[in-house]
Formats: sequence, C-alpha cells, structure tokens
Amino acid sequence: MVNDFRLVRPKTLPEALGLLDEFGQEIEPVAGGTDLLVKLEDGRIRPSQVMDLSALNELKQIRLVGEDLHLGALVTHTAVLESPLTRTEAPLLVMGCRTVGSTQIRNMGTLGGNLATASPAGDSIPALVALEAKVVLASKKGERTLPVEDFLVGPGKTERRREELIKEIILPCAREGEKGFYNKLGQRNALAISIANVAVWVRLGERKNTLSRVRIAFGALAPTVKRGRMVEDALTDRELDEASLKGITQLAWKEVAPITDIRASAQYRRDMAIALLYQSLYHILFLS
Amino acid sequence: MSFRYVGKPIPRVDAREKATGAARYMTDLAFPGMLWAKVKRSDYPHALIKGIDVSKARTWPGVVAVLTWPDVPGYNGFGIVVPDQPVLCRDRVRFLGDAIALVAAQTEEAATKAAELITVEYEPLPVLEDPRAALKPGAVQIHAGGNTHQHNLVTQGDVEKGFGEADLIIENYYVTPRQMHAFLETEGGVATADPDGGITVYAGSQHSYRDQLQIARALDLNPRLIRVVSNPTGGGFGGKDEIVVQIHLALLAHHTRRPVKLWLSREESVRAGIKRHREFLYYRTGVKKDGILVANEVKIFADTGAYATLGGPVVSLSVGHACGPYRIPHVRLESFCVYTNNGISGAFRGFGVNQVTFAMETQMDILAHQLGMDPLELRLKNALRQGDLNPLGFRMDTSVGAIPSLTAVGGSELWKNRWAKKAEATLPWKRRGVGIATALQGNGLGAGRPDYGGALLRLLPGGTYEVGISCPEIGQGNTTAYAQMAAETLECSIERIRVYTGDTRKAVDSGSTSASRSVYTGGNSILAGAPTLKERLRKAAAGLLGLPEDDLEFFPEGLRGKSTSRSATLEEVAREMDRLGLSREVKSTFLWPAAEREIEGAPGLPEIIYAYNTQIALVEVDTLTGQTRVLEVVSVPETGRVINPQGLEGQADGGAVMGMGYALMEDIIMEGGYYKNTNFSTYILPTALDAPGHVTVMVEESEATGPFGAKGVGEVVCVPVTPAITNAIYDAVGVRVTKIPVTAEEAYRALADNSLLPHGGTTPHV
Amino acid sequence: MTEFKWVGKVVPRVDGVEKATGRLRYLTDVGLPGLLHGRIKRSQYPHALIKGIDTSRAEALPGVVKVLTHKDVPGVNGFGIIVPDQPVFCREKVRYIGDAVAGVVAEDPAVAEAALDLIEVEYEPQPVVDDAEKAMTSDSPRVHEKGNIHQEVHVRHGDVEAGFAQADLIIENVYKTPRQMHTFLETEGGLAFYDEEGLLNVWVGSQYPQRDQLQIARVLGLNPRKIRVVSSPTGGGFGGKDEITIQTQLALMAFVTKRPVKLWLSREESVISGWKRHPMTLYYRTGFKRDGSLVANEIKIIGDTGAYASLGGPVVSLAVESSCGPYRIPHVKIDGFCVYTNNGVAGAFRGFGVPQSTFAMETQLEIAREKLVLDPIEIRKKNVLRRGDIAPLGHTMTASVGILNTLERAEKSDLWCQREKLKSQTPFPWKKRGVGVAIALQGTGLGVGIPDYGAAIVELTEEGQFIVRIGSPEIGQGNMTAYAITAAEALGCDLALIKVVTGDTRNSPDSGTSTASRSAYTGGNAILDAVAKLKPKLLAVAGEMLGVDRAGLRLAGNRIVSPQGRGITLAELGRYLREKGLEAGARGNFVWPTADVQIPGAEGLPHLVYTYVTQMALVEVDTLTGKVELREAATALDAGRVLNRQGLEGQAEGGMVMGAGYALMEDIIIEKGYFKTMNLSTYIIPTSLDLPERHQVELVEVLEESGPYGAKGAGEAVMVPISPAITSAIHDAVGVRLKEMPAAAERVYQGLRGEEHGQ
Amino acid sequence: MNLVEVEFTLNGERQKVIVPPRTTLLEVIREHLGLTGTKKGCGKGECGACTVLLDGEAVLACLTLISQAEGHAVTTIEGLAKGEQLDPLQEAFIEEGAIQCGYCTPGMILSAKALLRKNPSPTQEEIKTAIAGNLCRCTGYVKIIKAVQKAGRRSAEVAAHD
Repeated sequence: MVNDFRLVRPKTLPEALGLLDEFGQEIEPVAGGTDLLVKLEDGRIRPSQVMDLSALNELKQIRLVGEDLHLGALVTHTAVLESPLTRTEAPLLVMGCRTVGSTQIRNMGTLGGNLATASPAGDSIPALVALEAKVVLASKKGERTLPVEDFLVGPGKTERRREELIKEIILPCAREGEKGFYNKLGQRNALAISIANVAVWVRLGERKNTLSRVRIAFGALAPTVKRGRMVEDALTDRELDEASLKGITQLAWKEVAPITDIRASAQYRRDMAIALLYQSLYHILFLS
Repeated sequence: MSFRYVGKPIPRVDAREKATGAARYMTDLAFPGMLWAKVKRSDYPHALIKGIDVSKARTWPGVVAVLTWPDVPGYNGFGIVVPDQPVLCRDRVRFLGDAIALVAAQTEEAATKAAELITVEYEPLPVLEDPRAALKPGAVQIHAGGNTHQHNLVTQGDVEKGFGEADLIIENYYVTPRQMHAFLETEGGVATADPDGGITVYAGSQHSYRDQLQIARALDLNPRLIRVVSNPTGGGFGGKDEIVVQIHLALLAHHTRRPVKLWLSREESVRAGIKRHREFLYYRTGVKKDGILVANEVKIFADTGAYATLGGPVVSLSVGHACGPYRIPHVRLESFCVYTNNGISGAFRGFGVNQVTFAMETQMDILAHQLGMDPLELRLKNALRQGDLNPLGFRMDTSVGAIPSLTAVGGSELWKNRWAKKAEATLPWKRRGVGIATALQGNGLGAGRPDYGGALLRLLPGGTYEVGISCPEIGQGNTTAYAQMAAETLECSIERIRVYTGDTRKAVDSGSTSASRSVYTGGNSILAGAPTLKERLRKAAAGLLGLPEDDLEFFPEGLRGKSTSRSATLEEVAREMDRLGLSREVKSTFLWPAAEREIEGAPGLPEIIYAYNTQIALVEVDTLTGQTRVLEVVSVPETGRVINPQGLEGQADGGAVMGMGYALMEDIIMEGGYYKNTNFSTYILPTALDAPGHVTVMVEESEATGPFGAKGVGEVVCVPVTPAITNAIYDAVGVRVTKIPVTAEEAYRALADNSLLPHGGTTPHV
Repeated sequence: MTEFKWVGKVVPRVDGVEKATGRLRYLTDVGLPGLLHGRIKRSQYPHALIKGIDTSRAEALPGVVKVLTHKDVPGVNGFGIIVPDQPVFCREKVRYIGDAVAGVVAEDPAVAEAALDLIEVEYEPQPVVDDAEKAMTSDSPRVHEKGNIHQEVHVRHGDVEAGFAQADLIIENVYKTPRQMHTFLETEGGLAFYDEEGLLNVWVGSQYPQRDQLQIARVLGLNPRKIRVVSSPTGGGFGGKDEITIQTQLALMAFVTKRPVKLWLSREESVISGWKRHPMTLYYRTGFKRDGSLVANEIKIIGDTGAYASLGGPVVSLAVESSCGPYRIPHVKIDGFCVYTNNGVAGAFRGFGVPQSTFAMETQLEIAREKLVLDPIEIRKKNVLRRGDIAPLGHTMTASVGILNTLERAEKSDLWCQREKLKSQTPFPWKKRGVGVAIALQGTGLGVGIPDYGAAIVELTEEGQFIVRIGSPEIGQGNMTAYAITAAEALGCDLALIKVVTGDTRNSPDSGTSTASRSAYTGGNAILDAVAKLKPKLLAVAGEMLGVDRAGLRLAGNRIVSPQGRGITLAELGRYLREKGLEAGARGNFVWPTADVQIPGAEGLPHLVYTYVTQMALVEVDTLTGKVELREAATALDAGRVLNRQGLEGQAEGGMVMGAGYALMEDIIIEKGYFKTMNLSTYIIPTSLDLPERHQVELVEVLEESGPYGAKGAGEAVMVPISPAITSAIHDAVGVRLKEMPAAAERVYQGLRGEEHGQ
Repeated sequence: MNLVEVEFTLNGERQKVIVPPRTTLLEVIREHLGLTGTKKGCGKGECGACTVLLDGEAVLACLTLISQAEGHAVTTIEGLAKGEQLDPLQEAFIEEGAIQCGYCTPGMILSAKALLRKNPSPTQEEIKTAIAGNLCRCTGYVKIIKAVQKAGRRSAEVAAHD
C-alpha cells in the first residue's frame, strides 16, 4: 500500500534543482515510475515527498553534439528505439533497450531512471558501460560528469547525491568499422529480468577476423554491471576463429561474481557469462 | 444431419461487451457505502495459535468490523469433499494462507493498516513439505485423521507375472511442479446484505450453487436466503472451483449489513489460492519385444497441501489415467494424497491427468527409443479401441478416439515434414527436435458421485427464450455453446436466445464448470427440456393458425405451416400460451451416465466418457544456454462432435500454451512452507513472444450420449503437450526430462557435454 | 642460440634481501594509525541451528566499536568460488566448528578477545554429519537444504560388466585418504581501511586479488571498482589461500566502522576455519587379464568437502578424471560424489584430487601385479597410454604422452638399478627395506583446456626505473623475480632498474591466480608483449630528443645510447615523456594456447595436455615400532620442454616431500565435527630430518607442440605418485598393504601384527 | 491529507480530479471515475491488464501516478468505440474468437491499438512484441494475433477508401 506523500512537479530543470537543493534529503524523484511505483506499492520506500519529473521536457531530447550523442535523462527506451539518431549512432544501446520489459515498460521507463535504479540486471546499462558512456549529474551548484561504470556503486546505489539529478548521458557515436551485440538470457522472451546479459562493442581490425578494440560489459553477474577487461584484452589484435573464440571466451567466468536467486544459480549464471559472450562474438564476427 | 448453429464458428455471445469493456466482472462492482475488507493471514506455515489480539485494529479510524473465529455463526469450515479448512482459524494454522481475522473498513488503506495491527501469538510446529516425509512414522500430524488424506490401490491382472513376460522393463522417477492457475482476475468480489436478511455474494467462481451451500453452512443460514452470482469470471481453470473469498465476504456483509468488497492482491492470491498437485511418480513399465505393453506399476505421492478440497478426486484421476489410453493387462497402481504445510492443491484443468500423462508418455518415448520403434507406431499398437478392457478393468463402451487422433497426427504437416523441420536450426549451437504424446481425459465427476444438470427454458412474452444453466462462464465459452444448442434445439434464431449462467437466482443448478462437463451437461439439459416446451408452443400455434400440430414446423422467428404460408411469431405464440394457460417455462433435469460401481480401491473411478488428444511439438534448444523455444505445436483433439470450432480452437490454443508453461517455466517453489515466488515477476507465464505457432486438427468421433454427439474439451487440450515438448527436447539434444519444469538452467546442466565448458559443464577450477 | 643476460642465470630473488633481513612487510605486519582490531566469534557446535544471537553485552564493553552479525551484511551473505554457499556470518545455522557467527571490532585486541565471550549465541544442536558416505543416504540429516550431495560426476565408457566378464583377475578394495593441511606459515590475516580516494582497501595475502575483489564486492553489494585488494606478499599459499579466508569479514568490519581494522587468525583458528585437502573414500573394482592388461574398472569416489562447496566440485571431478591412472582401460564406470559434512571445509590443494585417486589406482595395480607375479615396471609398460590411444574416459589422447618415457628413464635410475643392493643394506635386523614405484598423470594448464591469460603493464618512471605491474601475487614461488628477469632481459636494462608490483587490483592488471607453475610463464609472456610495444616507442622518443634516427639506438644499463656514443639517461627520458604528456608505459597481454580447446559436441572431456611422472621410493620400516623412513626417492618427469631446469628441480624436490608427508604423517583428525589436531604440535609435517638422503630427479623432455616452446606444467604432478610409491615400498619391505594413509607408525605396526596373525 | 489537482482528457473528455498524490491513474479511472473496463491483474506492472493509452502510447495505469497524466490524453477501452460503431480491433477480436474470459482483452486491444497507430500492417513478430507485455491465460495468443492482423488489414482498407 502506497503511503501518503507530498508531490512536487517542477516545470523546468532549474526549478527541479532548486527543490532538490532545499529538500533533497526527503525527495524521491520519479521519472517513468516503473520501478519506483512498485517499491512504493510494496512499502519498500516511504518518501515524504515525490518529485514528478514528467514535465521536464528539456530532459527528453536526443542530440548529436559534435562526435557525441547526448541523451536526456528522461528519454524513454521507446524513444531510443525509434530515434533515427540512435539507430545509426548507438545501435548497441538500441539493442539493449529493445529487450527491456515490454512495450508499456519501454514507453514509460527512461534511461536516467534505469541508471538511477542501478539494478545489476538493468538492460540498458551494459550497453552504456560497453560504450564507455558518461553520466552528467546536475545540481544547483553545477554539473559533474562521471563514467557510467563509476557512477554505479552497488545494487540500487549510485554516486548521485540527494541534491543532484541525472541530467543526461553522453556517449561517443559509432564509428566506421564498429559493431555491437547485446545478448540477454531471461526466463522467457519478454517481461523478463535478465538471468545474465552481455553487451559487446568492437572495432573490427584491419585483418580479417581480428578486433582492434573490444569493450564488454556483463549484467546481472556482479553487484553492478561490470566490464570484462581481461577478456577484452585477450580478444584484441588476435586472429579469431571458432576454436580460439571458444577458448578465450572462457576467461569470462573469472570476470563475474553472480548470486543465486529464484531465477538461476550462481554457477549457471557464471557459465552463462561464457555462453552469452561466445554467442555475441560469433554473431559479430561470423554472422554479420 | 446438417445444423444451423451447431458446428459453426459462431462468435461468442459475450464478446461484444468484453471487447468494449462494458462487461462488469464481480471485482468491478461497487455499491454505495461499500466497505473494503482485508484478511489477516498466518505468519507461519504450521503453528498453534496461542492468542489473537485485535484490539488495536478495532480502534483504528475507519474500521467497521474485525471478525475472528467466534464470529462464525455456523460451521467454521469449508471444503467441497471434507470441510476441513477453517473459515477463520481458531487454534492452529496449517499453511501461510490460512485466514485468522477479517477486517472491514471505510477505505482500503484503513483495512490494510488495521490488518497489520492484528497481533497473533504462535507456537511454531514442525513444517512438513514433502509428502513422503509426511508419511513417515513420527511425522507431526497436520490433521487429526493423520497425514494421509486418501490412499488408492488398484490392481488388475498380476503385475509381477506381467513383468515376467516382459522383454524390456524400464523404471523411472518423475516429479511435476506446483502449477498456478494464474487467472488474470484474482479472487474477489462484493457481498451485499439484502433487506430480507439474506446475502448476495458476487464473486467469480465455478459453481454458484455449491458456493451457496458452503456459505449457508458457515453462516448457519437457509441457502435460499443466499444468492450467489459467480460470473463473468476473469479466468478459473479449476482454481475457482473451491471457496476462497466467498464465505469471508458473506460473513462480513452478514455482520456489517453493508456492502463489502474483498479482492485479493496478486501476492495474496498466490499465498492463499489453490494450485496444481505436485506429484512424485515412480513408474515401472514392461513391454514385449514387439512393443506390446504387458505391465505397469505406478506409485504416486501427491502433495495436497494443508487442506483436502478436491485433492482426493484429483489423485484418483491420476490413478485412473496413469496408464494413458493404452491396453495393459497387468497393472498395480497406488497413490497417496498427503497433507503437508505447503499451499493448497486442488482442482486444476487436467485434474491429476497432466502429471501421470507426463510420466506415462515419457515412459512410452523411452520404450520406443529402446525398442527402436517409431514413437507413433508404438502408441498406435497399444491404443485402446471401443470395447477394449482398459487397464483398470472396465470396458470402454463409449467412443474411443485415441487411434483416430493418433492417425490424424501422423498425417499432419509437422509430423510428415519433421526431418526437414529439424534440419532448419538457424545457428550452430541450436538443435531441433519433434516429440509426440497422447492422452485421454475422463469427462464428468465419475462413479459414485451425483453428477447432474438442469436447464431453465423460458419463452418470454417478447418472443425470446431465456436459458438458465448455472455452470458459470469462466471464459471457456459455454454460454455461446448453450446458445447454439438451444437455438438448434428450439429451432429459432440464435438472436432469440438469452443465456443465464452462474446466478443461483436465474439458473437451474447444473453443477460445476469443471471436469470438462459444462457443455455436455448443459447441452443434454437443454435437450431434455426443449421437447416439452416445444410441445406447448406447437399446441398454442396450432390453435392460433388453425392447423394440425403435425403440419407445423419451427422457423427462426416462430412456427409456420409446412404446406401453407401461415405463420405465427414467437411473441404471438407466447401470448396464445398465456391465454391457454400453458406455462412458458420448463425446468429440465439431466443425470450423467455413470459406471454402475466404483473401481475397487479408487473412489470416484471410473469415468465412462473420455476425450482424447494427441499433440506434437517442434522445439529448438540452445545448447549453450539450455533454453528451449517451442516453435510449433499441433493438437488433434477428439472430443466428439464439435459444437463451436472457433471455441474449440480457442481452447486448444490456450491449452497448448498452458501445457507448455507447465513443461518449461511454471512452478510455485516452496521452501519450509514459504513461497519463493510471490507474484508475476517471479512466477513465469508464457507471453506472446513465447507462444508457439499452433494448429488444431479436429477429429470428430460422435459420442452417442453427448448432446449432438459432443464431449468435453476444456482439459485434454492442455495435457499431452507437456510430454510432447519434453520428448522433443530429447529428440533434439538427447536430454531425458523426468522433472518439470525443465528450465534453461536444468536443461543446461543435463546438456553439460554440449556446453562450451569441456569439463562436464562445471566452471573450471583455479 | 641467443645469449641471455639474465634468463637461465643464477639470479638472487628480487625480494630476497628484504625477506632475509626481515625488512619485508607482509600484509599482517602492516599497521596504521587508529587501527582497530577484529576478532571472529566462531561456532560452538559443528552443526546447530542458531536460535538467537545476543550481542548487547559485548557491545556494552568499553573499547568495543562494533559487533557484527549477519544483519550487517549489505549484499549476499555468502562466498565461494563456485557457489557462494558459505555465510560471511551465519544467520540461522552453523555447519562446522569454524563457522563465523559474529565479529567484534575493538580499539584493542584484548578487548576484542574479551568481547567474544560476551556474545551469547543460543544454539539448537543438530545431529552431526561426520561421515560423507552416510551423509549421502536419504535419511541423513542435511547440512544444506538442497541435500548433502554437492556434485555428482558419472563416467561410463565401454561396458564395464562385459569387461569384468573378460577378466581373469578381479581385485576389489576400499581406500581412504587423509585430510592434509596446507600449513602455510603465515596464517590468514591482514587489514582493511578506506583510502583518501574513498576506495575500500583490503590487504590480505591470497592467491588472486581480482577474484577476492569480486567476492568482497558481492558481499558488500558494491561495485568492485570501489574496492582495492592487495594480496601480495603472502607467507605461503599452496591453494589454501585461493578461496576467501577472512577477506569478506575484514572488509565488512572496515565498511561498517569506516576505520582501519586488522584481523589475523591464530594458528588454532586457522586450523579449524581454514581449507584442507579432501579426505576421500574410494571403492575400486578392477579387472585384469592374466597377462596383466587392464580390462575394466569400476570406481566410486566419495569426497568429503566439509561444510561448504568452495572448489570441492572440480576437485572431485579431477579425482574422477585421474582415477584410472595413465592406463588404457576399455571398460569403465566411474561415479564421483562431492558430499557436504560438518567436518571442517575442504578445497583447493596442490594436486587437486589427483593424489587421492592415484594412491588407490596404483595400489590396485600393485596388488594385481603381486597376484599375477609380474614386474612392476612391466605391468605398467603393458598398460600405459600412448599418444593416439583412447583414454579410459573415452577421449583420444591427441597431445604428447610421455608416461612410457618416464618409466623407461626411472627404470635406469640408480635407485631402481641398485634396488636389491640398497634393500639389503639395513643397519639393524629389525629394520627392513623395500622399494616401490608409482606413476601418475595430471592435467595441466588451468584445467580443462582453458586458455590461460596474463596481462602486464611496463612503464618508465621519472626516476628512470621500469615498473612492471602484474596481478598474480607473490606467494613465495618467486614470480616477482621471474618477472624482473624477463623484463630486464627484454628491455636490455639493469635488473636493478626493475621494480615489480604484484597482487594489487589497483596497481596491477588482472593476470589470473598464483597457482603453481602458471604465473611466471603466463605473466612473463605478457611482459614480453608489453616491452615489445613500449621499447620502440621509447627509442623513437629518445631519437627525437637526440635528433638522431632511432634505428641505431639501444638500451644499455640505465641509458639509451646511439652508435656514436651519444645518449640520454632513462630518467631524462622519463621526465621528458612526462613533460610532453606522452604515454610512458604499455600494456601487454598473453593468452596461451587456445588451440587445445575442445570443440563442443566432440568428446567433451577434461584436459588434453597432461604432465606425466614416475616416482620411486626406498623405505626402511622398523618392524618393532612400525615407523617408516623414506631413505631415497627418484622422480622421472615429463613436463615437456624444460624452460628452467633449476626451477623444475626445485618443484620436484618440494613436491616429493609434500607427497611423502601425505603418505607418512599428515592428517587433520576430526571426530564428530570437532578437531583433534589443533596446531603444529599435533599436526605433523616433515622436518629437515625427515627428508630422504637422496632424491634423483630426471627430466624427460617429450615436446608438446601446443605448449609454449613445448612446455607443460609440472607443479602438481610431482607430489602425486610418491605417496603410493612409498606405500608400495612398505609392502615390498614388510608385506603390509596399506589401503589407508597416512602410513603412521601405529598403522603400519598394526598391519605388521595383522600379517602375523594372518599367518 | 495532501491532495493534488490534475487535469487531463479521458476518452476525449476533459477531466479534473482532486486526489491524494499517491493515487495511480488506474485507481482514478476505476474507483473515482467508475470506468471499470480497465482491469487490475497484479498492481505491479507485470501483467498488462491495466494498459491504457497516454497520448496514443500504451502505458501501465497501475504504475502511473495521476500527476503524470497532467495535460495528457488518456484513452481507455471505453473510448475506442464511436457509439455503436466498434473499433476495427474490437470487431476483429469478436469475429476471430480472440476473447475468452475477457479479462486481458481491454489491455490487449489497447496495446494493439498503439501498435496499429504507428504501424498499420505489422508482421506477426511485431504484433507479438507489441502485446508481449499483456499476459493471457486462456487463448494461447493465437487468435489474438490473427485478430490484430485482421484489424490492421481492415484499417488499411478503410484508409485506402478514404
């Protein structure tokens, strides 16, 4: 049962930041609401004030700024799927967003909300981490920018201070020769929380079947989405065939520390880090 | 014979109001001054109650009533077979869903808060979670009569002699999950206090008249003072056969004399609602070299949870169907229906047949592989024919559709092209397989149980007919089937039929919507009543038109002369009947044919009418993750004459997906009496993206006793698909599934050899 | 052949001086201002339900900063490399006597100790599961809810009953092996604190800092990047510091108090809480033809993994893999079970399951040999695997197989050639001598054809030094020295200019775990890769600074010089790079061989590459007391190409002694879940006086193409067959056939009496 | 008690409600405005029964705070038919037998409506994706998918005639 709270609905970002500056300790911001409402309903949080961000249209834009893509915090997953900019400039993010919940959840849920929720299984986050995206946090005093990877502290915990709001996410545009794959394993094909997932972003090497740059992020396999730097290194600048791919991807199990829950055991999850990574790279190298 | 409505894809009579949102489900109802109710349920799976303190709840603002066991005026118990479940627990709780107190308040918030303020002092008792452990000597007794609710033992022939004759004997152990009905509308409704001292309970269920009786028993009230309206219902599947909220609603309305609404949250529905029996099955099956089955020994332990409800009959059906639709001369079939402190298990579409079909059809698949026989051929070779003695030792006198169904499946596109389809796997780590399974499902309540129906047929002055049959509409489409059969029988336009179901005031008691019985019962009841009514119409029309009765015929709007153009509309006929003092109303009754006596050792067995179904599935297994996708399913139900092909297809489509969920994902997991999945985020149902392509091929073997030759279809469509899928998994990757659901993780473990990890699938050391 | 400056030379350990002078600070030596002290309240029962934990009295004790229980664990209350089934602090149940129930953090160690006694835990003791076999029955009490069998392995190849039908001799026995302890001299300990960057530092000696980091992260529910783990130097590991020991509890103490905390286990606490080698019960039924050839083997292995999984599953898998020895056996049926009990905890230990099954298989073979009156070398030669053979598990031995070569070499050893003479040289009439031989195979690499991986960063400082950063910790095996040598050789600079940083998640890249024999090679190659990237870059910049073409430039000592003799110092170069903002380092990595990875769907079986070893023992048995002394030993090892003879010999020598201790004396005894051996006075390991007089080591180089330069790993196999060689030698000396180790004096004495009674 | 005032259009009509801020759009529609066509199956966004359209996009009314509807257009199942003239989707659902117990039907039709608005001739996969957030326990989805295809075709034909 949802407890009683006060509601504020700022119309502009400065107004929102002003409110946070004054009441930050008590305010719970709500973007799409797909996570917050469930927590309110379950009584897991009982805020005294809720800030409805839905009127902040300035945070709903997707912009191409130089070589970077700027995505406002309130950009919905559906907006990512439908924007012509993201399709060409951030195809990996599009793949990740496509697997989020269901159409309704994608229509409601936002990138900023997904980041703030900081679920280890959040489906848009591995893409952001693999793309080395940055998050811009705004407060009345100014802005600061952090790599998404460092923004995440633990399940449900981030570097966002109570007086701050996620303003936007910045990621470098895809370049010639770059490709990605997002691979998710759930208990079913939709409305599924990831058992495990992996986002892979690579730059193809000059020689056939080589990769000159590899970025890998694992989801639902550690307290936060986690980069797989060891495997990245092992895959870089090396001729890859099916056999060597099978070998190298096995290093993935060392990169993760999953847990056992009702969806899967820790052991299965760890094996899946390998399987999903192998399938992803297979798609990138041999199927497209 | 050609029909006007029967056998035609008539759109559902209730479709329009459901499509426009105009249909009012019982949980949609609201009345002025309505109170909201909440139930305080047990905090422990098994405990003695040492004290209940409701004082804080009573004084919470907005609270109108807080009820505990002394407030139950009548018998403090309910249950279809044995009323062993307390309405409100007094001294003991036996599972987490047990109700201890009821709160009614002016708002939902106040009711929720007050329920939280009720404190109960407990003395926890040991928790029994495995039926086999519950049977051990020294186990704590959940009920005074012991933990065995029902024991069945059926023997036929000499099973050891049978195994002596066998060339191949296989022995396996199977486990099936605690599936949840997962109707979208959770249990709920509204009760109002009527000025005459009576109560009206609006709550979706599957048997309004029995609800009425159970409420009456608890309230110590004349049943006639209680009206139960129980449809439309947002899904039942057996889970609304037993009482869940109805008595609580009635009790609160009785005490407050105000309208009261009680509607379980999804979490509460999971906790308090009925489930499918988790069964542990031991199978030993013997076969001759040529594939002829000679012996089957089966032992079943069923977890019926804390209370009886329909556990006994469910497990009887497990025994009755344990050998599938096959001739087996020597059998020994034993079952234990056992109380535990897990969630309650009771009626669920398939009613005990799903579990044994999974086991028996897996046995058949193993036998086929070990004998090197085609799995379809092995089944055809053993399938029952009309007139055969079935494994329980009684003669199959009614229509037997096993062979027609199997034969038809053999001619299906998927079966004929299975090799080509299997070769179409898209990625190197994916493998495809095709599996087959078949089943029979008894219709009706079985031997020794009163199984009856009735219909109220009334011609209204305006020239339309009212047809009142109480079997509630739970989505399966019986309303439409009744309209079709009534229009067909009364020889009128279907627009002139108004069907009333699920309301004790408007319909005749026809029993429950369960056991694949509603169409058969209702149809036969209509057939029983219609001639009398038509006779009266004919008499009136004859006078009206001045023609001899045998020169009259019915036409869609009334009656007319066969040889003249004179005709009378139904309105005119109705008026004439009134004038003549002929009653426009007929109440018919219908009694089910039943076996003369029960099978020894198995109460309720046998049924004498069976529906048949063969299903095949094409699956694709990801050998790296263990994930299975069901790509195609073909169902070949043989359910007698099809009254409404669109309705039957709809049932088959839904049944296939439900059986697929049972095979691959659905299980209420309990540990120490606590639920590990509490709602739809952890209890996984198939979505549209999981559902296979599905084709239904109908085989119509007319059943002589059925209305227009019909039999019941609702259950058998969800049964064999489960082993068809698991057999297909074996065909694809060689993993033999003996425990369902086979999640990706479980398949992956079994698949270890195919995994990326060379070392038996375990992650490497160091 | 290239002349090396450092490689292959006798080079003192880079940490030698520090270690020899005592200046080196182990992580348990480090202190910090304001340091708090942690203690762990451990279980009072081997198996009990926890009914209540009352910490109030402990909290009230002056000087106590915090008392921690399961309630304080923010993330997953569990750790374990494979399955996180071991609680950081137990909540509802304790499963062994070392289980942690609560932790105390206090200003003073004595206060912390005193507070432990004030923590009141209410238990409801449960029946103790102290026998792994009984634990497998359905009516056994359960250690874990999911049941006591943690993992099962089933191997079927051929038709075992058909095999036995062909056999002329069937031998059936039950073997039991002891619970060996790693006995590293530095017990588990270290400190944790927050640094100025806000990172949670955990400094605890261990074998794999990056994995520790992940496990700590899971427990604290924290992004691993917010945690820094330093795990080097370590006072001994041997597998016993592979799994988490105290890291999660210590990290939690600092996480909650936000102050520096030290936690260091006493020896007794280390004994009861730490990892051990799995005791195993092994059922063998083995079929032989009259000529000694093996036809069938039916085996059941039950490993007692204790209360928690750790690496128990893989250990039992490896025991199964090696259970038929290096022999061709057409028909096998092998079942392995890894079973939970309340007997301490067992996990990784050099040999990793292979010593147990090798003891059993080799004894089976000896018994058959004796019955069939065959020569011990001949019967082995007759049965050993050759390249291309189908192994008992059904896979084809595609890689090099050198077991026959080691047998042939061992046969020529002094010990074997002069065995009759050596046996006759007993000093007293009551002493009898005997000689035994045994052979073994051990999968190499990181198990299961997994590609090994190493990364290294080499960078030039402004002081003109090279820093080599590499994750695999120094646990005594000398990898730091090896890294320094490799770097100096490749760079062409003075060894003194190299500074090695290992075992630090923040300052060294992930290079995998420090387990015997992998770290030097893997890491070394990563260094070579880094240098290959860095050196041209440095020379190019130096050329720019000198205004000359880089082609003729070379590194000499601490300078870069041109052929004309002009030069700059490395320090100058370092400063220049820094000023210009140029990259002064390079990251290298190395993945070793991926060619040996099996194709899924093909006979998906374990290792492809194995190390083979034959060992022989000469023992002297005192027939009056039963005491056994190992007089001489010989080892013939096929580890592929020998890269470092001295290193390999060192491994063989150390391994042989560890195997001898295993055969003769080492066993942690647990009764009803309680430890009977609590410290080094009751747990006996070999001293210098227990060593044999002579140990001849022969290196047989059977080149393995897939290995680097044809090399294979050797660290583990060298301790394996010596144990059955010793027990066979005892039989040879006095006719006592041991099916249970260790061969302690009393056990042999009883055997001697039994023999007499038998006659 | 705090209250918020929210204005939005519901099925084309302006609505103003004054309710506690914690009230969800679903509660407003069902309890305050009495439109019970929008169903509640789980209350946690896991079943899709409460799907409504917000400016034409399918959203979950149970996870929408009423303030988030401020200034927006909400469409429920009751707003689809124009008088007696049913929406092509409603017609197709009836004709194809895509309705059984009917409890998922309103949400299902609205999800399909949002799809057809953007994509009048969707493929089977696109339909499945669009309705994957709406659980149905009766139909196995087969006839629902057919009905959406049929409605799409019919709308396209109507559009072609216009």
